[in-house]
Amino acid sequence: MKEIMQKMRAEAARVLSSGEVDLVLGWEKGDLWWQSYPVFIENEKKAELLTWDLFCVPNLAKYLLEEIWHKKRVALFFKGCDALGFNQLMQDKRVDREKAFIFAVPCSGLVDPQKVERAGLHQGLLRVERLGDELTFVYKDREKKTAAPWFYYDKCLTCRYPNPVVFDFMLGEPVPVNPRERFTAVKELEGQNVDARFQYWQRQFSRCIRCFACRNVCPACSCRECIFDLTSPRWLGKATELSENQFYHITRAFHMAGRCVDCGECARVCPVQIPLTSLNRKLIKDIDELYGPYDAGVDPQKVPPLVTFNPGDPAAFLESKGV
Amino acid sequence: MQEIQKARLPQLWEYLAKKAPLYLPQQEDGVINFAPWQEGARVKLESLNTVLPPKSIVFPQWETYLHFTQKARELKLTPTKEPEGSYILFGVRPCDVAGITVLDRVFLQDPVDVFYESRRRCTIISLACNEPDISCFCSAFGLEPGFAPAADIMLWDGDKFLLWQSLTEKGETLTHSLTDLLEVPTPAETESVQCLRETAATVQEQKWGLDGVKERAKDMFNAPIWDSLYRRCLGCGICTYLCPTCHCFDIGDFSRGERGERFRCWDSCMYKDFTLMASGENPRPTQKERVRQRFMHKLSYFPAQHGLYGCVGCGRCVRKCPVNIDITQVIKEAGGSISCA
Amino acid sequence: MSVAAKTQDFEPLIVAFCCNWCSYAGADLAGTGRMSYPANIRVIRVPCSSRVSPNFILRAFQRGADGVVVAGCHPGDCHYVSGNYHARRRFSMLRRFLEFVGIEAERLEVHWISASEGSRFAQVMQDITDKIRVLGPNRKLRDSR
Amino acid sequence: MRRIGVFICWCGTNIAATVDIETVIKEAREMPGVVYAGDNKYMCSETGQTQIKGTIVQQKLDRVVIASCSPRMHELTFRKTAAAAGLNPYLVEIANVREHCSWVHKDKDAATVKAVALIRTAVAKAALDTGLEPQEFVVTRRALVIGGGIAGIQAALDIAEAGYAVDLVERTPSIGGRMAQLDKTFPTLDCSACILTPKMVDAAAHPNINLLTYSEVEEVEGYVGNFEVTIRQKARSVDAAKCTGCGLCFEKCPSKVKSEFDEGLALRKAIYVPFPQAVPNIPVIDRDHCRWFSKKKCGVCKKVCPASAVDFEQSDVLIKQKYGAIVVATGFDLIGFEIFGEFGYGKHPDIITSMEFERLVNASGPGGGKLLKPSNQQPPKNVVFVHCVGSRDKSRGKPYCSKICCMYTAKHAVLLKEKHPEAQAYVFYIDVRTAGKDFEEFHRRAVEEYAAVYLRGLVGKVFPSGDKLLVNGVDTLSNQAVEIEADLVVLAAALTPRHDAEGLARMLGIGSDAHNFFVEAHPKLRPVESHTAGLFLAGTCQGPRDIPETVAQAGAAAAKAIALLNKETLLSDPCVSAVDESLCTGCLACLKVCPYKAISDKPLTEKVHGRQRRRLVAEVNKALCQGCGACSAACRPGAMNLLGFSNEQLLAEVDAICL
Amino acid sequence: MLKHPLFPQVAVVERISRETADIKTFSVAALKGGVPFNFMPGQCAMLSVPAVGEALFSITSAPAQADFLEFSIKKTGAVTDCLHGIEEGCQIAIRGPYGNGFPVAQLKGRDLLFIGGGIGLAPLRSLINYCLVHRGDYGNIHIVYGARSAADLMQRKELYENWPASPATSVYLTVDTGQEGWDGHVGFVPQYVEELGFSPQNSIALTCGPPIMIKYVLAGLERLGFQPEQIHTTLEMRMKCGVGKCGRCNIGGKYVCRNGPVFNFAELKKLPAEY
Repeated sequence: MKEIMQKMRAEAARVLSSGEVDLVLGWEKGDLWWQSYPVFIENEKKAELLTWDLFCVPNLAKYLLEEIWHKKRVALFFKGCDALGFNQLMQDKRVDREKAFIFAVPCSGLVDPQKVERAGLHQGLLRVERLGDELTFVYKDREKKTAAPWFYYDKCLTCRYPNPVVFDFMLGEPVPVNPRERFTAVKELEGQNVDARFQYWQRQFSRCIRCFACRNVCPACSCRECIFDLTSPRWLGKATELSENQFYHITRAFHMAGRCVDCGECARVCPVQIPLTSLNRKLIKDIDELYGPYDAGVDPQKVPPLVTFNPGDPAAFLESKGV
Repeated sequence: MQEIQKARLPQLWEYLAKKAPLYLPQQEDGVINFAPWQEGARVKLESLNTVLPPKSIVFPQWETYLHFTQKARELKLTPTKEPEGSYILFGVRPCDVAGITVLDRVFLQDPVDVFYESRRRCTIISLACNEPDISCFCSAFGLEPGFAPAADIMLWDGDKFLLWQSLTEKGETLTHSLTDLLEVPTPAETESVQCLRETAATVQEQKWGLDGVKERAKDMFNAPIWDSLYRRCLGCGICTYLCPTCHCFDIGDFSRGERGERFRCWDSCMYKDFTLMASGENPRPTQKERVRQRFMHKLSYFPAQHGLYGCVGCGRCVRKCPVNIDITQVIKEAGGSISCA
Repeated sequence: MSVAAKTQDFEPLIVAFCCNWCSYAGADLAGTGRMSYPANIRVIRVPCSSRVSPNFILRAFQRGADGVVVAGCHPGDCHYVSGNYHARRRFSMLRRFLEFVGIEAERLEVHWISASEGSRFAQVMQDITDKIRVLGPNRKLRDSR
Repeated sequence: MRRIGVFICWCGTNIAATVDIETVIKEAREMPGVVYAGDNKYMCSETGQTQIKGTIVQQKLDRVVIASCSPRMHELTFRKTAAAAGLNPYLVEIANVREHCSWVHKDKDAATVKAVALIRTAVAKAALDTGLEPQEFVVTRRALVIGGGIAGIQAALDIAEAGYAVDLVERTPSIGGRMAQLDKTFPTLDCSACILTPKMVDAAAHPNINLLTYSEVEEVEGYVGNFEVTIRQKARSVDAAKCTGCGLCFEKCPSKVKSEFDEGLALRKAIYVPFPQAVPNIPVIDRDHCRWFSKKKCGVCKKVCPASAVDFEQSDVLIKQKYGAIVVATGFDLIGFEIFGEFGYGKHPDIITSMEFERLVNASGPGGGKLLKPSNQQPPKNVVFVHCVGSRDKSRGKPYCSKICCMYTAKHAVLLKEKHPEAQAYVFYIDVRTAGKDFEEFHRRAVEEYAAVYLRGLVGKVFPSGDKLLVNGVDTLSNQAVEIEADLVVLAAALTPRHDAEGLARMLGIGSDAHNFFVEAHPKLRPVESHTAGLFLAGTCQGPRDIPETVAQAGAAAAKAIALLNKETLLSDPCVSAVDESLCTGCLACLKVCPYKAISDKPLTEKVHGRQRRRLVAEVNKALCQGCGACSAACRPGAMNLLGFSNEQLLAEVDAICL
Repeated sequence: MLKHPLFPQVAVVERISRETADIKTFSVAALKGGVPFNFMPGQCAMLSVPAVGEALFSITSAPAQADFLEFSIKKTGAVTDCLHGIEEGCQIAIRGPYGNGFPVAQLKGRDLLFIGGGIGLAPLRSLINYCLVHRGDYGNIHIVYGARSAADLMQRKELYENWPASPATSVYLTVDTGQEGWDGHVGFVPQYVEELGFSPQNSIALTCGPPIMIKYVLAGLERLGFQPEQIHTTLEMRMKCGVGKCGRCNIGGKYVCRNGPVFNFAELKKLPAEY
């Protein structure tokens, strides 16, 4: 990772100094071990701020909405999931491919701080390093080594596109693609009866505080004004009554249908850990089943499945499942 | 000073819950929040901060305060019954107790918010922190991880037992009713409290000096930090909704036909329509103004209005911000000094 | 106890979104032919089944509907050429999704009913009402206020 | 607060017997915004309408709700009533308390409750109605007729006669179509060419008709009154202005090709006119088969042409033209026989289609109309005709009846006997359908005067035996197997739309059924209109039919087109989608679901915090939009809104209906 | 039962008069008659139409008017749209009064210069009429008022009749663009103020109008020699809850609803430029 970080800094300085771009979007290291956050670099001298470590999880693509239109060109770094999000923005005609200079950073997984915390490894932790498939937790006076996948985000473990599908310049070598089954949770829920499923989701939705982090972080949520913010008509009330929360999550998931790139950011940022991935993946799974496999974000030229049809489509609403 | 064996806690909770609704930190789907106790509850006292602060109990995310009926030209308004106040909050960390005292400044000032006032009649049993997290910084605001002066009862974790000290008359009365469950600690145990308090204060890794921050923050309105900090902000409401002191609200109506109700609900100064006026004007048009408002409010405006900081250093926003916007960086910018233990 | 508890004397409220050219006309024909069906069915006229956004369906459930029907032209017969093909995808997905979050699939029905199928309209509405009667009131998506 | 008036119709006892009008009025008065609720025994009557108009004025109503029969019945009536009282007609809503309530519910209490709910819903919708103004747009007073068969010719002539310019587009080098291929017509046996050619000449000569033969429609854009069509006029390689039609070129042309006009039974040259009476009588070079174009050799035609009309350099011309109306008359093909192996078509030259029979019996056809067996040029003796080859055949062919086969087969039996009195016709049939003026009489003549033998049953197999064909079939009336030693077998093949009809339907934006016949707007009441305004249908492209029906329908289509062209301007239905540009993100999901190509993108420049920002938004062409609302449902932020069925309105209806 | 500070009372809209194409004045009385509450000029009230929502307005009547409160309301959003749709006799909800009002005591003995634009006359009108009732307490009163066009001038009876008829009171009207039938001054309010050239001596200026007008009025007055302390304005449109709790109306450390809505520019200059 260090090597890639050096390259990042060098490339960022290069494209800024050559005038190719007037902004570089990357990640910067914060004070605390898990803090790696988006940074906006407009001066080559600041390129040294760039970092690439196990916590560079935020997707930089969505910042283009605010940044790209008044810039000449913006350079930014994409992990595999980020690139899919970018393509979704492309499909929604929200960004201009020519104005983005994309560095691809193949990614074999990032560390979920909550998993570290749950394992009780967080107290006094200074930083986490990776060598091959092994993590080293570095403390003031000791180190601890462990297998990396234990601490990866769930979304990383099921990642199907760790190598960016769109880029101008590749940093590092492509990493092997070895995703775990991503529909396990969905299938498990599908196996339950309808009331059990309801109770499960009722519990999840009741926790929602409508902070809108899931929406705001989502690369497929790029509306100028969100339907949930509109006051006329008022689709969604501001009270976090259960049915309003249900409306929010069902509608949002449905707006994602055929557009969700399965980057898992919504579930990551949810402060109350609503398993939003399962909602999105249910829709992905149904689309795959009913209309053929479709991976949003892979090819922005493809027509998304819910704005097209095939005269021979099944009428899946005629299936009557015993409940 | 008294103590209760941890093994007897379920008994205590059962007893308390019979007296009044009892809220304590419980785990559901991996998320720890204050929730009413019931048989079989998965209580999690050992975790430091709940995801949502107990603000969500004293100042719920939304509450209806009036019902209306509108028929032809006639309008009837009926007040909602004021909420029950005789509940117990158990296991509130000192920073969150301090958070409630911040809310008091807002809601108990004239005109008094009677709903809040009623809810505030609750009994707060605080649990001291033995080992604060790396992201905690309550001491920065003169608070102490091992002690919550505004609580009714203070508890310290002595491993196998909790040391029990009532701080108010209300706390004392409750303590008296628990003679069957509480025991008298040994002098050594009593003395250990001081040690626990001191250790907790030492363990808090970052030592803050906030001298003059209030004053300097006042002049930070045009500071360059705002030009960079806001850019990564997603404009979500995590920091404000999870904050134990944020209290901004909105008022909304819900109606079905001729009947309806008016409710008050949390709102967030991070949202782009927060200050949007009917005319379409917005005095805080970009995220920069909104981010600035949030931090300036905590560090300058609130102190100016109420004489104390609007932050208690619980660290929730630091931990949960999806893009690591960190108030401690702002504090440093405002001249807060920091040194590591 | 099931969340959807059965109540005695339960009269379900069923909202039917009917496309103007086929199903609404089919309902008219059911009327002209005096083909009786339960008064629990209340029709909202839309130009095409493709006009129906899932939001309207959810709103109906929030506001107290026990069942929702979307009715459009038979595939291939859409007055607007392809509207019902889009509706078919949309509601195939929605119905499965609602079921996934724990809503009985029977509460959302989609049917193709042509302008000439008055008796079928009546029959379909009768069947749906019977089904919802068995299911009981919708408590799952209903706003408690 | 609105001033809504609710008018409840008794419809005699139709509503009043099942719905308690008094309760309904009482309830309606309490509804939000309602300032008046009244009733009338017949709201649509003169007195009812007067009541509405009077109340609108007296009560200063700004919205009107009529609780009555279906809006499909009287919405227009009441809109006009409101307009007469000075209210925008789109501020009227109908609560359907008859078809959807009083007629289908028996319990008076339940029906009354429901009627109140329906009225409440209509009131909620009405409160959000906005006055809409139809847009006026100028009609291009020129028509396009696609297809130069009898339907197209007739339609073109009728429109031209009414004084409007018509472009008649024909794919082949000559107009005339299928009818030109026919010999005689049933049931009068008059000569097809004799009655058709004058019409062809008329069409060519008519000052208002512009013939575009050897041309195809390539692109259609626009909307009723203003279609914009691109037509490809293929290179004829002969300068029409110079050509005198002397025919020297094709006399001398050395390349021979199977004649399409003669169904492949005769040969034509590479430079040719398809048939002697062709209009225009100007040859065309079939470049695929011309030696000049394939080998750059020959050029004989050019050399012999006295008018120097042959022009190898000619290229296709793209014509872009605007039209107010389009008549589609693309005709039919015969079903492909590949799947009907039992009839042996293609395996023996004496197994022919009915269309080939027409050519063989036609004086201008191969063999000069002597009707000889293609295999050996001998007169046939026994001729077997088979009905319903591919028609009424759900499993392999088409489920429908091709309608004309019974009659033309009878005609063929007659013509056979006329040519060869000694010959014998055998007709295998399922049913003989003779519904038509003089049809049954004609069929009887074929049987009685011309001694055609009708065998009710199916043909199982046809196979060559020596110079004969053995036809195995069943006579279901006598329940006996039949074997006929035939000289000629004629297959009455199913009619199908042109092979490329589906593509044309898509290009035009009209519907086509499962068999790709174009779909009429209403099978009874709008049989010559398509679902798309301004596009009319004529002839067999819409379904099998005979010549008189085709001509009648062509006339009807022409009349509709004329009625349209007669208007200087048209009013568009204002219930179309509208974009809220402040909400539109420009993702154009709407464009993808629009069946009418009514949505396009448009760049917008706006000031954001002092800087110019360019972004895309959707734009609706109000004339193209038909108001289906698919875009509104596809639009996530709700920027696309269908006027008359807006998000706000539907939401209000849902809320109200659920109370 | 204790009363929630946000709980309004029912009031009757007794009279509605149209001022301009998009401004109406509503007379609102308590159910039992009379004003729903007492107030001072510059204070505000929260009106609401149930199911639609609340909106805050300056009270435009003067305290002397004891029969009802008056509100001049311009159509700008959901609530105002709805209010414009109601009819006389309808009931609405009202709570207040909110804010501190104009510093009437401080104004005593001074010459007063009122500068209003468009709907901005509404809060000033309350004070003008208050001063006219207590005419002896104040010096000369100058009222400069402008609108886009003649048809957009509100309270025309008072502008043309009542106010000019009061002693030592002058009214100066202007419109942005002239038109047929208007023989008065044409031009923007700030320029007109400068043209008229008022003396800052013992004067207090009170201004309300669109932000852009305020900006230029302020500059103009300073050129005329007015000190920031001598210029007052009101920022009532920033208020939401009215009771200092909802956290929306603060400008820096000041809450419009608690510390305002009337501020003088010396105070405002100390605040961050977020108004």
